[in-house]
Amino acid sequence: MSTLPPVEDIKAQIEAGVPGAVVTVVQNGSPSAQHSLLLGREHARDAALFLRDHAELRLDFCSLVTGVDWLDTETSEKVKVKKVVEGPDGTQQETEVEETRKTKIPGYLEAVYHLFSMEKKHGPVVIRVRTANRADYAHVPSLTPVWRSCEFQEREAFDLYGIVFDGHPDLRRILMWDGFADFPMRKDYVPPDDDALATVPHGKSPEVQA
Amino acid sequence: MSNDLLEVDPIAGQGEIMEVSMGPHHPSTHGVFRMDVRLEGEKVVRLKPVFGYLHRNHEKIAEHGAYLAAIPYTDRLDYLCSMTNNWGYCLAVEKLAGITVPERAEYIRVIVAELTRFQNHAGLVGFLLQDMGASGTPLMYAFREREKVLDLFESLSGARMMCNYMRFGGLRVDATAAWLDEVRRLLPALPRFLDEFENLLRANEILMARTQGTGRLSRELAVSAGVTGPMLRASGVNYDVRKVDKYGIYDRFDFRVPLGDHGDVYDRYMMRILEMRETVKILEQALRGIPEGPIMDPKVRLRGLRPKAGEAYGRIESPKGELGFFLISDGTTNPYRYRVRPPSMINLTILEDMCLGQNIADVVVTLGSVDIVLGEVDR
Amino acid sequence: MLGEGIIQGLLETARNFFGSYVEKDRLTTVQFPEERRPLPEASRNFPFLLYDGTDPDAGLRCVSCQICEKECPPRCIHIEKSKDKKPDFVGKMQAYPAVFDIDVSVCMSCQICVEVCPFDAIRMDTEFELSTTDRFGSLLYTKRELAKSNEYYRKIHPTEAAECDARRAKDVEDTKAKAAAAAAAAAAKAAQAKDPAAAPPPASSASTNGAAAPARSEVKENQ
Amino acid sequence: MNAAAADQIFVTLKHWALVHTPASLQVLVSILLTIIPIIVIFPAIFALSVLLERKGLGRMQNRYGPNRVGPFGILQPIADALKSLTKEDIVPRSADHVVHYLAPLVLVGAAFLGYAVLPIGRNMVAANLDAGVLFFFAIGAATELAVFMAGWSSRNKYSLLGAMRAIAQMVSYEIPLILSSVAVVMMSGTLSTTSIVERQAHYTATLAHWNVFTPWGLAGFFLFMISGMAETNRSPFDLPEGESEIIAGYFIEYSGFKFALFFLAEYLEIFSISGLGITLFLGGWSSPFSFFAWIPSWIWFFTKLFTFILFFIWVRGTLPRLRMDQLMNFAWKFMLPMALIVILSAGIWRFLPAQSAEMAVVRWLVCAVIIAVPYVVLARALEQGKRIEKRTYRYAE
Repeated sequence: MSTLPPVEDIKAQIEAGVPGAVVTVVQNGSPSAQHSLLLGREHARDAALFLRDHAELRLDFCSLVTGVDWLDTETSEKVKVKKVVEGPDGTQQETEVEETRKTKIPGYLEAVYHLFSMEKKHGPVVIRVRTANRADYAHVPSLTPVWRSCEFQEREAFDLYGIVFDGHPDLRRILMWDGFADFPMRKDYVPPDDDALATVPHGKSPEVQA
Repeated sequence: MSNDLLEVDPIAGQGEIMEVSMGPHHPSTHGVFRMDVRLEGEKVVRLKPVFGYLHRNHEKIAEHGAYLAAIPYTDRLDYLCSMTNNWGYCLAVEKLAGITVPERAEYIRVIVAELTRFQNHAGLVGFLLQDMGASGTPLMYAFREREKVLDLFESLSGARMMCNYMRFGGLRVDATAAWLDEVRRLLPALPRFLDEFENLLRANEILMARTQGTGRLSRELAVSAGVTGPMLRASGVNYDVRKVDKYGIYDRFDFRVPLGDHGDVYDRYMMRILEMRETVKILEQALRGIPEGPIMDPKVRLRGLRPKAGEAYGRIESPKGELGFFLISDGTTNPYRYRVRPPSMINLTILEDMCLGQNIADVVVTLGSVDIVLGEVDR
Repeated sequence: MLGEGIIQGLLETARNFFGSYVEKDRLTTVQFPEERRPLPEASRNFPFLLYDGTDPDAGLRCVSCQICEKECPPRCIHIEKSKDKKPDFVGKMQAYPAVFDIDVSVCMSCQICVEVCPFDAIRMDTEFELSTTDRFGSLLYTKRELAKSNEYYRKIHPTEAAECDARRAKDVEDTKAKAAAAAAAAAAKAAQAKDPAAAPPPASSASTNGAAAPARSEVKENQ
Repeated sequence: MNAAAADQIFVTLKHWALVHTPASLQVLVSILLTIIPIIVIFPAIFALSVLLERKGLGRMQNRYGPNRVGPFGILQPIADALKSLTKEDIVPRSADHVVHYLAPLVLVGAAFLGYAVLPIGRNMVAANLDAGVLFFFAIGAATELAVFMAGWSSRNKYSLLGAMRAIAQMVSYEIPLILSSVAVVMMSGTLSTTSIVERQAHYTATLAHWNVFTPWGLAGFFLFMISGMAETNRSPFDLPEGESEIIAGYFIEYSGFKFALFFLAEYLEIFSISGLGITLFLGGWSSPFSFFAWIPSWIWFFTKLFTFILFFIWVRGTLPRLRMDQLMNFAWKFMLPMALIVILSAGIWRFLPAQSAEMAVVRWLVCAVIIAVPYVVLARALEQGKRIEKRTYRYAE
């Protein structure tokens, strides 16, 4: 079992091996310290191929494909701004004033791939690919041509998140039925209130009614 | 994948294509599973698995609940192996929150996980033979042994199948000395059952004729398709998460990983039989080495666990293959993203590749050898 | 040679055929309604509410803190808190559930409500013959159907019940000791006021409250 | 009552009944008295063997089997019958109603007709035809028609697959079935079932002259029984109804009483094939040893029949099912050549002299070798053709 180089090295290797690839390291704050690599959409497949075929990495096994939904967020940060304020004595003086600035970060959908190597027995290397926005059908390149194991899992991410994997051989709904319109795993999904099997509403026990 | 018994097929390509929808109500689909099969005579020319009939959006449910509340739901993923499902999830949470597990708890985890592996493999072999038309005899032998294991689970955790036994940081209840003695008493019976099973079937010409060369899966395709578990090892790839990750305390046990060379149904069947023997070995060692001590990390807050924002992927070797849980925490009490890597579903990816050109009777056997549980495939 | 394995298999089934008449452990089947296996102590099915004494209304241990309602994974518990309060087993004034419903058609027997209950008020039953002809109504268990006595609990889970009883006995004693200490302290204070020279050391017995104490504080935090 | 009277009790009873009927009705009564026992007894054996099968399979699988209805569950067949009678008879909307309705009737009718030529005791045969064996096989072929009627008319893909499998299987296995009985016909010099039995009911020392005691008879008997199993769709040749693949095959769309008729017909065929096997190879109603000859002949027949039934159950409890191509392969590449060799061996047996004891032993050995050598060769070829092997496995540390 060989050990895996740190993600920064892998990033450098990808950038060296795939011309034009944009790779960002996404730090992971949890004790697991599984940091990930964010790949640009344009070169994601090339980078994936590079990772798979690289002699030392040999990430031949894509274990897990996940869709993640990141909603539009509003971050507010407090900034200290120098302002000229009229002092109580009438003179103009500079004081530091705290101000909240709101920045709106547009949401996106993300496909996360966990790669291992069956040959070298190391892993995981986590790669992420993000869509441009959270539109109904948001596009990322499919990695099924690289790893066959992505086939069903990408279909699932398409089914539940609406991520369209360009180049997927058979992108259909997999768990929900074909006529289903929504993407139930999205964070803003509201389930329809049509549960025909809903049980007796709580609190309606005979004791209360009496 | 040629059918060696029908070398000459004069009407290939001219025959009429018949579409058969096998399932969702079919005795051999192991639940509500459908295969859209196109047949030319009895030969399969296309096969598309269709599932989702049991879909309940397990992941969404788990994201709506606290970290603790997801554990009983993991029982229902692969409902035959709730103990290993618990372990997979707890391992992921432990990685996410940096929790350590006391030694005694690790030993008990190994014991119950290996018992689970045994009963799952026994059941699968029984079902596989049932799919081959063996009128229930092997299945009943397997269930006879499984029953004994389930009795143990019941007296340990209170439930036979939905054990809900493990917690991040340890276990829910301790195993008593009497329980461990029960396991020790059971152990000699397990190899005896395996011998019986082999007598019944190992040299059986019909079994060999039905399974050898059926549903072949090449090494390269198996790796690329992310097939894991006994199915991968039957194709000759030495990859067992217990050996690779050495999660828990698996580095302390001496066991071997059987490997197949042909990657056909017979190899997959034999992998399970041989793994059961190794499982008995692990159990013997674990029962010898189990220490006294606490079973729960006292610092862990089960209720209202708030891991630091971040993510973790924890995986174990479940009887079906690599069972992984991917968790993203945003610092609240609920996981922001909870994702299961269902080995059954991913192993199904190459079902069509294995079945093309085979007989319809082989489809059933090949599907049986994949070892799927629809609770996990559909989630 | 062709046929060898088949004969081997035939012999094995024959052995099992005769063996099933001789060896007891081959037949795992139990002739159910007549023959009942004793349930293991850990066995669990659906939750019930514990009460002390003989009156389910007066002795119900539940203080309707609603932790189980919140933690229940399938959310099958419904609790409405009472407006008034009544003293619990240590004499502290506590609310009680005006409504406590469990929808056992939803319940998945996971035992999490039992684990999180800081008052030992909810436990798992072992009764499993619960079939009804009505799909919804009769599977919605109300407070009255759920309440079962401590004696019943001792019968179905003896070890667990003994631990629980010991814990509660200790709670009662601690409370008494606390009260006694408080009384002593008050008396001492009074005495001190009279005679400042003879001050006793401060009471130290009030600190131990075992496992229940952190749980209690957690309750407050959650509420 | 002496042994001979006990042996002939049913024959005597029938005569007595006929004597007491008016002459104008005698033919009708005679026919009824022959047919009604067959129609009553064999379905009764069906009920009994279903019970035996369920109990036996249960025990082989370490279960109890049915034990609720009546003491030890012996009334289970009655409960089963009531259940199937009261069940709703469902006919698919798109089915061919007439054919769908007729199929089980034709099947049961054909299954019953075979009993006409089975001697179930001394002087106890419904129709003593000169070409009894031929009649039996001709009638047996009619079941194929019924099976295809059922499969076709149901308008179900599975039932069609099942019917096609059934036809292919039955046609293929009829050849070794008939060829293996040709050896017996050749040796006996007659096609009449009663004469075949009578020729076997002689004794040398105490041992009967059953065909199964000769090498060609033994091999022919096994071939006959294997083909018989395939012909009656018994496990391990139950492909036409293989419930794990094509669910129930040709009778998937039948329910209630029609389904029960299929079930009945299947068992009736098993009994009649077994009965013919007994007649051809196991001396029919004759006892194996001369000192047991006092036991009534019909008891011998039914004892042998039940032994067969138990063996069928035993095999069913043990073996998985073959695949279609393997089944065909087995029929054409193994059963057919073996059946021809059995005929050859029987011919040689016929012409080798066996006046002295030594000569008899030599003849026995020669005929046995003629069969054993091709068996080894063909079995090897079959195994190698399928490339089946016992495997050993490697381990990774």
